[in-house]
Amino acid sequence: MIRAAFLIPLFPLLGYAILAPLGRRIGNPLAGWIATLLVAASFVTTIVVFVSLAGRAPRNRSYTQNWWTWFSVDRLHVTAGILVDPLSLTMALFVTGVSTLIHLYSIGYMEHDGQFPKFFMYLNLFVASMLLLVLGGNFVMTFLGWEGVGVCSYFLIAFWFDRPSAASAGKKAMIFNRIGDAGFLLAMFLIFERTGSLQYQTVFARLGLIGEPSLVAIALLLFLGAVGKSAQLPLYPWLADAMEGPTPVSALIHAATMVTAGVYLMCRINPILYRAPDAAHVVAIVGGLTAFLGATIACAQNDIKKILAYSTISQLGFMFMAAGVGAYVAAIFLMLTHAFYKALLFLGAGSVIHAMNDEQDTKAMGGLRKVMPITAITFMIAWLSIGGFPLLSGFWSKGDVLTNVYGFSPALYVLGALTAVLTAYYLGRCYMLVFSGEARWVEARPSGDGRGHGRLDPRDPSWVMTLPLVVLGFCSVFGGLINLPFHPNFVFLERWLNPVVGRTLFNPHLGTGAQVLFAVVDAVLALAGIALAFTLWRTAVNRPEIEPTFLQRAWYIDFGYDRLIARTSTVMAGVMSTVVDNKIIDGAVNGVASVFRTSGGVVRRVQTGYVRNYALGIMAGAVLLLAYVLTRTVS
Amino acid sequence: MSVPASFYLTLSALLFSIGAVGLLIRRNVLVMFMCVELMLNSANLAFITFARELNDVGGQIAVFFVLVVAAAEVVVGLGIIVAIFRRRVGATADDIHVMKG
Amino acid sequence: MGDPLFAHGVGLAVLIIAIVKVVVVFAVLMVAVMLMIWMERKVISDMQNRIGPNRAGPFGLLQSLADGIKLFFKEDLLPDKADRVVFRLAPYLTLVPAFLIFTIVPIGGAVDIAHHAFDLQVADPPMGILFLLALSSVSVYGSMLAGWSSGSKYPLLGSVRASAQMISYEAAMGLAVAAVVLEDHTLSTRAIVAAQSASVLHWGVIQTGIVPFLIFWVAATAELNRPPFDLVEGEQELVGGFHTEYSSIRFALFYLAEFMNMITMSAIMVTLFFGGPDGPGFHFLPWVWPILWFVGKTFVFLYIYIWIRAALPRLRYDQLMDLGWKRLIPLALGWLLIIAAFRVDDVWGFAVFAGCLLAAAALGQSIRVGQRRRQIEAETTGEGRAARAAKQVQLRALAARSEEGGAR
Amino acid sequence: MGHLVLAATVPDAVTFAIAAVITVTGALGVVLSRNPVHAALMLIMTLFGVAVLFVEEDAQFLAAVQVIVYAGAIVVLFLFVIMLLGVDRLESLAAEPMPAQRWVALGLGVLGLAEIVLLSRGKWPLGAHSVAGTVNGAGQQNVSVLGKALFTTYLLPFEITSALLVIAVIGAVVLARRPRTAGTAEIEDHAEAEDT
Repeated sequence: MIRAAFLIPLFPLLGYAILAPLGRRIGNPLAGWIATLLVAASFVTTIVVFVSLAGRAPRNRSYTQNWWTWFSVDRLHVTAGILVDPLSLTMALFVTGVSTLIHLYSIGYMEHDGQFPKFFMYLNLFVASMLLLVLGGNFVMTFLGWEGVGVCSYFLIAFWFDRPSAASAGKKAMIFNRIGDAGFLLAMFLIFERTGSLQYQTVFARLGLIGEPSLVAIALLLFLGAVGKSAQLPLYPWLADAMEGPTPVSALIHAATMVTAGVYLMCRINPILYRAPDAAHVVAIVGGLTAFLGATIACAQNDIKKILAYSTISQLGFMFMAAGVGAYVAAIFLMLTHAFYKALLFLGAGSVIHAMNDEQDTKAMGGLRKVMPITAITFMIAWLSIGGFPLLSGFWSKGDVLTNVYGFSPALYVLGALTAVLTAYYLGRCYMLVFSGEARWVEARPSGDGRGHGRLDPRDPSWVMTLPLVVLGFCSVFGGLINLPFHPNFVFLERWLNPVVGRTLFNPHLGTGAQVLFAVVDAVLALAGIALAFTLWRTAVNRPEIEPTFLQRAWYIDFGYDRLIARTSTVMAGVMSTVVDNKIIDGAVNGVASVFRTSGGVVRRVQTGYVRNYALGIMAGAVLLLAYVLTRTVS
Repeated sequence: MSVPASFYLTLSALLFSIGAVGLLIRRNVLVMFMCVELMLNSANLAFITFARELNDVGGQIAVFFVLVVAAAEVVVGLGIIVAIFRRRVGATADDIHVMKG
Repeated sequence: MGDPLFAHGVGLAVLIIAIVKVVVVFAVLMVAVMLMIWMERKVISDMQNRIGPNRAGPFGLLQSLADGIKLFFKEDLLPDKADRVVFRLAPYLTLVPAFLIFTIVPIGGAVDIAHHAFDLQVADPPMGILFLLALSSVSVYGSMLAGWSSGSKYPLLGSVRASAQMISYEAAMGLAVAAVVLEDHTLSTRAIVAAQSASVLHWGVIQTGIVPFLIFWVAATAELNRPPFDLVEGEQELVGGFHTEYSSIRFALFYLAEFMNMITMSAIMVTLFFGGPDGPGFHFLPWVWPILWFVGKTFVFLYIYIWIRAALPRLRYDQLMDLGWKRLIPLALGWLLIIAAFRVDDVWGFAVFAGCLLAAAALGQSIRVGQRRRQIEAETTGEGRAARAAKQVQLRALAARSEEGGAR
Repeated sequence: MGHLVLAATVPDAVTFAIAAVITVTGALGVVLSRNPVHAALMLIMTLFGVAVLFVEEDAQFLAAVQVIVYAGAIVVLFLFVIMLLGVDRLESLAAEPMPAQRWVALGLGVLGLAEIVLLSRGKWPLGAHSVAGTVNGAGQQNVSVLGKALFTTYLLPFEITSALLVIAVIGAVVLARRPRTAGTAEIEDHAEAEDT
C-alpha cells in the first residue's frame, strides 16, 4: 500500500490538469467540488500510506520511491522521486487534511467570485506543490515544490489582481521569496560540491565529509531560504501584505502550506543543524526575536487578518526557536496544532469578513457573538488554544517548546514566555473587539452609504463553511493529545518522529515534577494574557496608550525597507536608465549600428546590379585561386 | 599517343580564357550565355584529355553529365531570358540592374 | 571491324582511293539528283494527266541540266537588308550535311582493286548512326539561317517553322533509330547491314516490328520538308518559304540539297530497315548485285515520296506539331521500351506493353482534357466575349425599337 | 600497333592543328562578332572543332553527342531565341558603359591563361583513378565502355540527370508561358498587336 505514495501529490496535480483547460467549462460549484474531492482523495491516500508505514518497524519507516531520472549532467544525477518517512508523512497528513477543509470552506467562500474555477485550479496546484516539497526525495524535488509554492502564492495573493494593492502584495511575496530561494540554491550548490549528491539520505550519510564551516554555511543558507518562505526576520513583511488574497488563501498559506515549509526544511536538515550548532543558535535566536516582534505588532493591529498574520509570524518564530534548540518534535507538534487553530482562526475571520461584507477592521465590528454563535465559539476555542489555555492543544505544544527552550537558554525562555502572554492577550483583544461588546457595524454601515451596501445581516454561513470550523475546533481542542508530556508512553509524536530526528534531538530530561511545574507556569502565563485582554478590551474600543503608532506601523521595519531599499533602488534604477542605458548601452548599440551603416554604405557600391561586374569578381577570385595553386605546385 | 596532353590542356585554357573574357566584356545576354558554353566546352576538353591521359573513363562520364547539365541550364536560362525580354526591347545585360545595392 | 582499307596504315594509294571514293559518290549523287528531279516532274505529270518535260533530250531527260545551266547564268540577287556572309553560307549548310550523311551508307560489299580491299562506302565511322543524327540535326541550320539572313519577313517565318519542325521530329527519329541499334547491337552502319543480312526475317523492319520504321519514315519526311509536311514553303502563307529571296545558283543549291536529302534519307531507310545492299547474289560479277539491290530498294522509296507528294494534301501547322509531339514521340518511346523489355524477358515485355497501353490511354485523356479546357478558355475570353457583346448590342437595338414603337 | 603509332602521328598532329585553329577562331569569333547570330555560328564552329578533338582523343561517342546536343539543340535554341526576341541587331563593341570592366577583364583573362598554361607544364600526380574503369578495354568500343560505366557505377547520377531534365523542361514551359489571367490578357493582346 505504501507504493501508492506517488498518488499523494498526483491527485491535486490531476485537479490542476483538469481545471486548467476545462475549468471554465466545468463551471461554478462543480469545479470546486472536483478540486476538493481530489485533495480529499489525496488525504485518504496519505492516511492509507500512513497506516502501512506505521505498520513497519520503526527502523524501516523510510521508503524511497524513484520515478525516473529527471536530469543527469556529469556527476549530477537527479531523480524525480519521493521520500516517505515519518516526518514527511506527518507533514503530508496535515497538509492534505487541513487543505481539504480549506477547499471545502472555499466552495462557500468563493461562491460568488467570477474566477471560481481558476481559484481552485491554483489551490490544487498549491497543494500539489506543497506535497512535492514535503515528500521530495532530494533537495531538487523539494526545491521544485518550493518554487511551485512560491509561484502559487503569487497567483493567489494577487488573485484579485485588479486591485493594485493585491497585485503589489503578490509581487512583494514573490520578491521576498526570491531572496530566500537564492539562499536555497546556493546551499544546494554547496551541498553538491561537497557531497556529490542531492539525495537526502546520501547527503546525510556523507555529512562527515564536510567541514564545520561549510556545514554552517549550508545551514545558514538553507535557513535563509526558510526565512524567506516562513516570513522570519528580516524577510517577514510579505506575509502581512499577503492578506490581500482571499481569506481561504490566507488560511492555506498560514496554516497548511507555504510558511510551514521553512520549519519543515529545518527539521528535514536536522542532521546538518546538529553538526552546525552555531547555525542552530542563529535559527533559535532569529526565531525568538521574530516571535516577540510579531506578537508585539499584533497587539496594535486593527485589521483582523493583519492580527492573525502577525500572530502567524510570531508562532512561526516559536517553531524556529524550537527547531533551533534541537526540539524538532516540539516544532512539528506546534506546527500541527498551529495548523489547526490558525486555520480555524482564519476561516472564522473569513466567515466574519464574509458576513460583514468584506469589512476587515475589528473596530468596526463587535457583538457578533449573538448572531454568529458557531463562528464565535470556534473562534474562541482557537483563541484559547493558541493562547495556551490549559488542556487545549496549544497549551501542550507551546509548553513543549518553552520547556525545551528553557533547557537551552533561560534568556530565550523569558522572551518566549513574554511572547506567550502577548499571544493570549492580542488574540483576546481581537476576539473581544469582534465578537463581544456593542455591535458597531450597524451604525458604522448605515444603509445607502457610499459603498453601496445595504443594512448588514450577519449570520453563520452555510454548512460547507461551518463544517470545517467545527472540525478544526475539535482538532484544536484535542490536538494536544498526540504528544502529551509527563510519561514516555504518551509522547506518540515523539516516538513516531524518532527515526528521523531522534539522534539529533535535544532533550532536557526533565522529571515529571519539573514538567508539572512548567505546565503550571504555562497555564499562569496564558491565563494572565487572557485576563489582561478581558479586562482591557471587554468594553473598550480604542485605547491609544497601548496601541502605539510604532507598533501599528510594525516597528517601522516595512517603512525602513521602503526607504532603504525600495527608494534607493528606484533612484538607482533611474540613474541606470538615464545614464547607463541611454548613454552607454544605447551608445554602444547605436555605435555598432552606425559602424555597420557606414561600412554598408561603402560596401554597397560593390553591388552594382550589373551581372558583368559580379562575373568579374568571380573571375578575379578564380585567378587568385589559381595563383595560390601555382605557388603550391611550381617550385 | 600522338599530340601531347599539354597541347590539349593549353588549348583548353585558351578556350576558357576567351570564354571568360567574352563573358566579361560582352553586354548581350545571349552572347554572354554563349561564352559560358565556351567555358564549359573548354572544361570538357580538359576532362577528355585527362580521361585519355589516365586511361580512365570517369573523365568522359563527367563530360556526359556536363552536357546534360548544360542542356538543362540553357533551357532554363533561355526561358528566363525570354520571360525578361518579353517586356523589354534590347538584350543587354546592363539594362537589368534593378538589384543594385 | 572498320574499313579494310586502313588495315595497313595510310599510304598514298590509300589516300587516293579514299579521295576517289568521295568524288565518285558525289558525282553519282549529283547525277542521281538530276534524274530524280526529272523523274519527279515526269511521274507527277503522269499522275496529273499531263505530259511533263519532254523537250530537252530524249523524254526530256536533260531538262534538269538545262534548268541548272539556266539558273547558273541568272543574275545573283542579294537583298539589301541581307546579312551577306550568312546569306551566301546558308545554301552550303543545307547541301553539305545531305551529302555527308550519304557517306556512311554502305552501297555494296567489299571490293578489291589494285590489291587494296575496301568497302563500297565512303566511311564507316564506329558511331555511324550517331553521325547520322548529328548531321541531320545540323541540317537545320541551312534553312534557319537562309531565312534569317534574307532580312525579310516571310523567309524568316518559313525558317522558324522549318527549324521548329525539324527539331520536333528529330526526337522521334532518334528514338526510332535507337530501336534498330537495340536490335542490332551496333552503331556502325556496315555492321547494321551485316546483322540484317541473314535473311529477310532479319531485316530491321521486321526485327523491330514495323512501328519504328513507320515512325522513321514519317519523321524523315518531315525532316525533308517533303509533302505533306512542306509547310516551310507553304506558298499561300509564306510565298516561297525560307528561300524566297534566293535566286540563280544559290536557289539551285537549295533545290539540289532537297533532292539529295531525299535520296540520302531513302538510302538510310534502306540501310536501317531493309538490309541495305542485302539480297540474293550471283557468281557473275558478285560485287554488282548488292549495288543493284541497294539502288532498287532506294528507288522504291523515292517513288513513294513522289507518289505521296502527288496524293496527300499539306498539314496544318498545329496538326504537324500535334503529330510530332503528341503521337510520334510517345509512340516511339513506348515502342523502344517494349522492345527493350522483350529483350530482357517475355514476362517483362508483356508487362511493359500493358504499362505502355495504360500510359497511352492516360496521355490521350490528358490531351483531350487540355484541348477542351483551351476551347472553353477561348470561348470565355476571346470569341465568346465578342459574341456576347454583339448579342447585347442587338438586344439594345431591339429595346430601342420597341420603345420607339411604344412612343408611336 | 608499333609502326602504326609512327604512321598515325603526322595525320594526328595535322588534325589537331586544324581543329585547334578552328576552335580558337570560333571562340574569338563568338567574343568579337557584333551580331549575335554570327556569334552563334562561330560557336558552332568551335563546337565542331572540339568535337574533332574529342574524336582525336578516343571519345567518339561524346563527340557525336557534342554535335547532337550542342550544335543540334543548344545553339539552335539560341538562334531561336534571338530570332524570336528580334534582338539580332548589332552590338557596338566600341562603346562600353563601364570603362574599367573591359581592361580588367582582359587583364584577368590573360593572367588566368598564363596561370593555367604554367600549371599545365607542371608535373601532375596523374596516378589517381576514378572508380569508373578504363577507356580502352580489350577490344571494347568507346560507347559500350561509357554505357557500362553510366548504367552501373553512375546509375544514380544518371537517373538524377533525367529528373533534372524533366525539371528544366517544366521550368522552361512555366517561364515561357504567357500568364493567362483575365486582367493581363487584354493588355498582352494589345501589346502583341503593337509589336506586329
